[in-house]
Amino acid sequence: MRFLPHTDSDRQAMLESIGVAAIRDLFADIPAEFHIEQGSLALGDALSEAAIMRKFTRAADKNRNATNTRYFLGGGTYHHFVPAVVDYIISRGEFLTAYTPYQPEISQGTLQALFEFQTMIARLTGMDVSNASMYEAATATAEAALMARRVTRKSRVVMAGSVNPRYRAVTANYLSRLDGDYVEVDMGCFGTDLDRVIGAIDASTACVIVQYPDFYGSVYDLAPLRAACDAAKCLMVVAFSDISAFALIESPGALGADIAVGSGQSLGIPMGFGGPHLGLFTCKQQYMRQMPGRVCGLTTDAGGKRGFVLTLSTREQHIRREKATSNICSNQGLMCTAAVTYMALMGDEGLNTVARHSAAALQSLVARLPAHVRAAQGARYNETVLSFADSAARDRFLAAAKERALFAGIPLEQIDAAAEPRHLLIATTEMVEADDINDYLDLLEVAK
Amino acid sequence: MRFLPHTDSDRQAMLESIGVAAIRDLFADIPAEFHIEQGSLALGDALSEAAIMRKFTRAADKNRNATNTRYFLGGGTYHHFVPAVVDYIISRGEFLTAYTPYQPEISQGTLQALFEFQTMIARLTGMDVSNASMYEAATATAEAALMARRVTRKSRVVMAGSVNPRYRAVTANYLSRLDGDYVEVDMGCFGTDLDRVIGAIDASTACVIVQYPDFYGSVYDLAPLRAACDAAKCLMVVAFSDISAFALIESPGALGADIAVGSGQSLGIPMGFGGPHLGLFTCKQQYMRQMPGRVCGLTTDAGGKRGFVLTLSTREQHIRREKATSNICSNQGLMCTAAVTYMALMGDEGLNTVARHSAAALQSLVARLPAHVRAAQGARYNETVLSFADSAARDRFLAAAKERALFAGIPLEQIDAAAEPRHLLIATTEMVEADDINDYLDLLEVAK
Amino acid sequence: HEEPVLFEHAHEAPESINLPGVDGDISPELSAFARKTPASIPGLSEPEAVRHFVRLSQWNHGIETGFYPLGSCTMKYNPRVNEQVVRLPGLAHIHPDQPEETTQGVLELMYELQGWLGEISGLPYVTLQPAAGAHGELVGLMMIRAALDARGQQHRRKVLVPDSAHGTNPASATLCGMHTVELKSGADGRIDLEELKRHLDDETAALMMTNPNTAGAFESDIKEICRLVHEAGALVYGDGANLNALVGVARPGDMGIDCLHINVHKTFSTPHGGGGPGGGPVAVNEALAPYLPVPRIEKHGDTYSLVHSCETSVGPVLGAPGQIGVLLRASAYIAAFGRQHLHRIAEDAVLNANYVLNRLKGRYHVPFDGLCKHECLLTDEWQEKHGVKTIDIAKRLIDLGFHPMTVYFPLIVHGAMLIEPTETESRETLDAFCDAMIDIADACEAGDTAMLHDAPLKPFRRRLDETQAARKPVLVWPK
Amino acid sequence: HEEPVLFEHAHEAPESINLPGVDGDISPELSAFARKTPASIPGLSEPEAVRHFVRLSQWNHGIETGFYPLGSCTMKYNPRVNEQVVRLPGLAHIHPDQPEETTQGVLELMYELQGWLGEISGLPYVTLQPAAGAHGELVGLMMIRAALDARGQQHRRKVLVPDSAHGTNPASATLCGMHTVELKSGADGRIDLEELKRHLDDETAALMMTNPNTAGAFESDIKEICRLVHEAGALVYGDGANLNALVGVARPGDMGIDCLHINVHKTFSTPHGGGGPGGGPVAVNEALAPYLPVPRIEKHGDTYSLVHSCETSVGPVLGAPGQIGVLLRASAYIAAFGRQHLHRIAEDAVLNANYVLNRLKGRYHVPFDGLCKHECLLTDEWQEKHGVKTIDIAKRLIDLGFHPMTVYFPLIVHGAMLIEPTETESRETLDAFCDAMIDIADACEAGDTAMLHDAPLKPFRRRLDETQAARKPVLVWPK
Repeated sequence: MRFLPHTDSDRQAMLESIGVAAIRDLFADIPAEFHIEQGSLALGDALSEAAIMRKFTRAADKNRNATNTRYFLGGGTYHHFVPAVVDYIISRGEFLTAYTPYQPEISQGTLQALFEFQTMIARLTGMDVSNASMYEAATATAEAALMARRVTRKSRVVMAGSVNPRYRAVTANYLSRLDGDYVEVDMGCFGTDLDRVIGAIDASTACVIVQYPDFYGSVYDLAPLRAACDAAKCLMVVAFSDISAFALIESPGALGADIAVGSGQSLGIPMGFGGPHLGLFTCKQQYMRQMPGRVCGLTTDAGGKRGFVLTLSTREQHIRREKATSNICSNQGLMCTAAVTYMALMGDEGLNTVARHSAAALQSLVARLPAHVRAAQGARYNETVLSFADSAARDRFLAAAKERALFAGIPLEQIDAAAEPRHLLIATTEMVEADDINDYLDLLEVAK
Repeated sequence: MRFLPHTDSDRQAMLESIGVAAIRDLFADIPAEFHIEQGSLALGDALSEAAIMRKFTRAADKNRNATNTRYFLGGGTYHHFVPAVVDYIISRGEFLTAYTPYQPEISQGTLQALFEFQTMIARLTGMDVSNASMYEAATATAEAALMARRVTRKSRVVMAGSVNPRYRAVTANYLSRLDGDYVEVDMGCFGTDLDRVIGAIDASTACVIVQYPDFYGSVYDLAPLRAACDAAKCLMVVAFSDISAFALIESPGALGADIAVGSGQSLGIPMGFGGPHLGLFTCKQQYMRQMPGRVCGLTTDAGGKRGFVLTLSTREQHIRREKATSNICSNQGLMCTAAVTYMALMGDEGLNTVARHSAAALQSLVARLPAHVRAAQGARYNETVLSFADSAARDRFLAAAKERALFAGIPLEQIDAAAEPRHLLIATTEMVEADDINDYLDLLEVAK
Repeated sequence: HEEPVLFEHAHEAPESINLPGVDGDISPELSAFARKTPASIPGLSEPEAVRHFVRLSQWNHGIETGFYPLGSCTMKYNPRVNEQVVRLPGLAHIHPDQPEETTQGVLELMYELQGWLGEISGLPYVTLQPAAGAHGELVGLMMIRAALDARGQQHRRKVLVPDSAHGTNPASATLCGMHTVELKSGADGRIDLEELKRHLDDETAALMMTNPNTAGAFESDIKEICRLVHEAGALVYGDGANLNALVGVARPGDMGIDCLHINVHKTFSTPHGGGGPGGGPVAVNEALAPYLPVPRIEKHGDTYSLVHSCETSVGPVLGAPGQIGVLLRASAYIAAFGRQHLHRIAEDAVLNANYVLNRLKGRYHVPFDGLCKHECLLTDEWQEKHGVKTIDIAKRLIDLGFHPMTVYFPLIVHGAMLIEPTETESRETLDAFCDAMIDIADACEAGDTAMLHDAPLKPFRRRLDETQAARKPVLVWPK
Repeated sequence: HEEPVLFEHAHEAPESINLPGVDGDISPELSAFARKTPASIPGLSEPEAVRHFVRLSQWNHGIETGFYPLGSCTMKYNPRVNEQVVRLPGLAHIHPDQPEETTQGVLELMYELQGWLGEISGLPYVTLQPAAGAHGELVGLMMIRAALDARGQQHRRKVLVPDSAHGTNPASATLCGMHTVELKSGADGRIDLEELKRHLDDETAALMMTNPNTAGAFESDIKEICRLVHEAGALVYGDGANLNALVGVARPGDMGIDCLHINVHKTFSTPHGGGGPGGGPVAVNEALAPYLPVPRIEKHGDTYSLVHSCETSVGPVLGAPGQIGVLLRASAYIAAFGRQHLHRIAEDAVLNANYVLNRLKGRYHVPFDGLCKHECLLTDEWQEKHGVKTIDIAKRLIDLGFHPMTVYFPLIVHGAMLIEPTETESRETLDAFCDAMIDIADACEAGDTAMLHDAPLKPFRRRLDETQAARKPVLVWPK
């Protein structure tokens, strides 16, 4: 086994030093009935490295991917450009194979990268502080609800129906085992009707959760909600799925969010069939000590030099155990390094270009839609819903597009079980070229 | 441009500091008639990184490659297994982006790796010393001939006709502009007839160059040649194309070679359409100071610690100019790092397994050949020549095999213009599986 | 050399990266929402960005640069081929919602991994979804709770947790709407059967246990423990953080554990990445299988699919099918060992831990006697007499070229030092580490303790002031 | 921490890597030739091997870790996307002798690159084959010689080489069966027209010149130089090592150069790799085109092919079509700049060199006045008065965090220091470097020179004894 450094004579010498005759003697404290016979497990044969590459290459070749197919898919996962530098940096063993930086003196690389990450995420979302990541957006949304309950000492959670159905489902699931109400507000449209949301707020409400841009790509004014939350003394939680938006449109922080959570997958992380992605968690300064997850902070060393450490750990499970703000331990450290590398390569200008191109591609497509396909109305960032005459028309189009190496969208009911099967959730990024849009429009002919 | 760090205001400030108004003023010493208009060169449009990946991916997809096709191709380039670790190590910027280690204090990584490389190559070839690489095998063979002329102060070079035709052609080309005879000895078979070679030696001969295993994969006893060289006071130069052989069969050094040169591509370096590969150059200790190329040696630092430096540089062009042992400057440094990493992962046992599997695959195939296809006789390592009834039969087979994702061999005349077009040069490595051989044999049916 | 924080870079951003896409107009409706002030993300040229992050990386210790004996963290070598596997375009650049017939390859691999983890754990029904160990704990407890509810036992909400447990255990119970009761460990650091019996009642939902426990000792009473818990109508949750001691040698499911999470970033070598991503698949027995979360990966005929709805399921627990890239690496690790060699992981891991224990036991206090499994527990009791504490020993190890062991955990002993060498360390390295530990013990006994208190002196930074960081938190660079 | 030489590893090789393939018998004939004693290649487990080489890498300076102002070496940033490009399986894992219809993609890219290099150099006919700059020189001289021979001028074997030239120039001439005559540079470091005329005769085959020259100065008389050489019936060979000063701004071919090699590992950013692999394509004008080596990459209709035979060709010079992986990277670099931006390479490179020259010229002796191109030349004349030499300045720079400049080259000045910043360095970095140089000059003037003589003190090793290494060479570890 190429991963095991011992020779048999090493093992023998070590056993002698320990004073036992055989390795199995070291397992004498496990009752004999539980010892399993060597080689008896129903696993595959041991594979050489070459065989492993062959096996996985064959499996990978069964999947269509974004190097051979055009993607108009969103819904929480986006095909944005990933610079080669990002992958190189996170492939370096010093980042890749490091543990959580509990020993700061020999972890300043990870820690400074986390600090830079937190700063950039706070700036991009317009929030005061960011933690050092959550698993992904759905669980981050659930944790935001829990945090709002801690902050407000109230328990009712109001969720807009235009939040990504997966974020809603996970949040509802997390809350279902705890005391307190959870209310989802039906929107009745492919957008966010804030009047309905505001109407659901009451005095027991801990927070209202909206998505911005919402699940359907809609962008709208959060000011009325901010006012309503102030009036009800509840927190305004803003979820987001494609953070690239905030290089173009006003940030959740500028619009008054108390907590903003979402996905950082757009920041240099491949789609990867859904993970590992990057959950983001940001909030106002005053709520900092109620945040879940790890946080990196600035300090000085014994020689007076600037340095970084994990901090506020008294919130965390390894110290506070059952009273911790969350049970989260391993989070998405390496993805933070990917995101900060990505953002450093992009800067304001690059991020803005990503957002402009993403939005412009959608606009270019929507503006030229034929009469038999309708797009949802109102301001959209890079995602919208197309409606077809019926599901047959839509599915004809999807099949034709797939044939032409183009994934034209996600059948809405695939994510939102309640949706009619004639709608299509579509997303564009800077990876969509003008020709792809032309092809898309041409293909729509079959949906007539 | 993402590779240029200056902003325009940086440039302006720098120009002011220099005291010129515009960047083009810095080119005032170039006559105006030679200034070309910006953007006037017939190059492509500037491409984004994403567009570059797309462009090269499309081109790459037009090539069939070893992840989707079985390779029975050799002739100097072999599809051996390359461990992922090798690629990782040579991708690390500290190795990849370093210069030739002229400043040893901050180049000990490269230097120690080179020293380890030289040691391993010397051990594997059975020679006393190795340099720190040549471009590739053909030019290394030519340089061996030149070195033999320096050592012996004689000028005639005898070349066996069973040396790879490309090594022969380049050597002949190098020698053609210098005084002295160059003689190629026709073999009359797909192997090496040492009697003929020995017959070509005379008193003016500087060296005899043979290949072992030869171009046709033949393995033979070099003892008679060693005796003949001793008698004629000329050097015995042994070329090789797949160094993996020497983990299984006797090394050139053990058989008395004065100089052994060849390719190290088999040591963890992908085929890469022919390059960059790795030229190897080894010799006996007493000829060390006549070697071409860079050499790394052991020494101590000002604090008495062990360290490594490039040494024997007085042989080299930057010191000796027109009297240098060679004009070589940049060589294949990174490929040495690849090879030493590969060998460290393999060790004696792994290298031997590579060689055994490579040879066993050939044996398994040859032993089961149908009557209408003949293989060359005698001991072969992992390469041999198959002969078909006629070129039509051979080409039918090649076409059928290609159809079944199997490159069945190289038409011999493609490398050796003198060969009849009914022969096929085939090679096997440890990447050939038993099923591939079965398929190969099945496919031979069409050559009936 | 110091590397500035990105926000300190003196110069303005150069021209940005050249990006693909449609350089057209955005809609007028969207323009109305334009961001008013830029985010102030500093942009670097590519050469500068690479140099910045490469230099930062050089201040990190990683498993590739040195020994990492962190107890209960299983810092083993992370194979490089696994990094190639996950970067195959057909695995990296695929969307979870693209047509299922275009993702059969990845689904097949995940389905196979489910089967393997079921086989290895002895608990055949597996969800790959949980994103990390703690997440797996939550999901496992959800399933236990659902099973009890299905039996009409909504009153069972008490979770017993030994005082040696990871902090995630009680935290996960809380998150699952349950409450915990701490079991005091016995004198041997193991679960005390009497203590257990005292707390088992008809409100008990589960015992959460780690086996081997965090003192590195196997809970030899495991069969009796499970019997008692089951007899009381509760279930046994296994924390798989220490599975490296058992893999291929014994199976938690065979011992009576009902539900186990598996930290693939420990046992199956997926890289820790400076704190994740991890992966915490949960394996359960047949009784708990109906409650597995959705989506589930199922095979019908020759077709693999993600099944999103199931009435008995505890529901979705993540917005994705799982941390696929992490799981792929785990699958590749298991494939490399295969059925022939898998047991050798545990064997060499346990051999290494006992070797270290044996070499150090005369020089450091060993709180619990006997064989250890994949990790061994020491304390600073003997060094404290010389004024040297666990923290000093840990920091001195840094100067000697090693990452410290896990310190001050488990909480059941004073000044704990928990050492886990894993199967991928050589005897040379173990000896060098033990020599360093013995040097430190020597220094204590010789009274040569100043360098221990001042340590570390060699790395880029000396001891950092954690109190200052927590009192006045500065979590972002000021604008 | 010290990292042992591989052969010092204490323990025997563990089980080797698991390899694919046919584990069958070899032929009895082959068995007769079995190696009698193993080669003694130490085998490491994968974790150990990775750690060994990662640690070694940490003792290297690279362009990714810091500034590398090596004059005439053009150490610029090496784009990471280019590393991805060459690793595409369809480019990495292809055999040069597989059927041509299965390699059209790579041939197309190479054909395109030939055209680009022809366009950039102003010399439209290009061979990509030469493996490095020196190899390109040899191939260029072969072509010049062939052209002269074709004119019946077999007596032209004299090559004029300025004394400022790279050592490869005369060495290449020797290898091509020619002899060199050294031209003494003029007082301004440039070619002296009178000296040139004195040596031009009907035995002269070529002038080999580098423009800008190795003092960083443009040979402004280039037109007259070429006219004189051509008038004498000889040809002008251009050493393209310094092409970075001209790329996109001016073309050697337009100036009268007949033949130019291009170091793609300099101008076009392919990584130096600790000493290669490089690439030295040669571009020539129409008169020399018939002599290009084989194989050539040609396009006929829509098909690309390798043409192996051509009567007028100088023949094959390498066993392969070229260093394809290196050339692909160069192609990607040119594509990134494209026609719109290519000139900015030379512009920023020349700006940076003049900026450094301007900042340092009051503190270091500048042997040749005026504008420099992409590199600037200083000497230690002023520091030598304080007992400090170029070597001391160079080694002190290491302690200050920089790789030294090129030292003692060109040979035409005493104590040369040749500084080439390239276009990929920021003003911040240039300022930090200049500040360090000024600090050194200050230290000399203040007589604070001990630290200069002792330098370097910070890196892993202090000054190494090169004399000892050369006197008693130890090139391999003893068995």
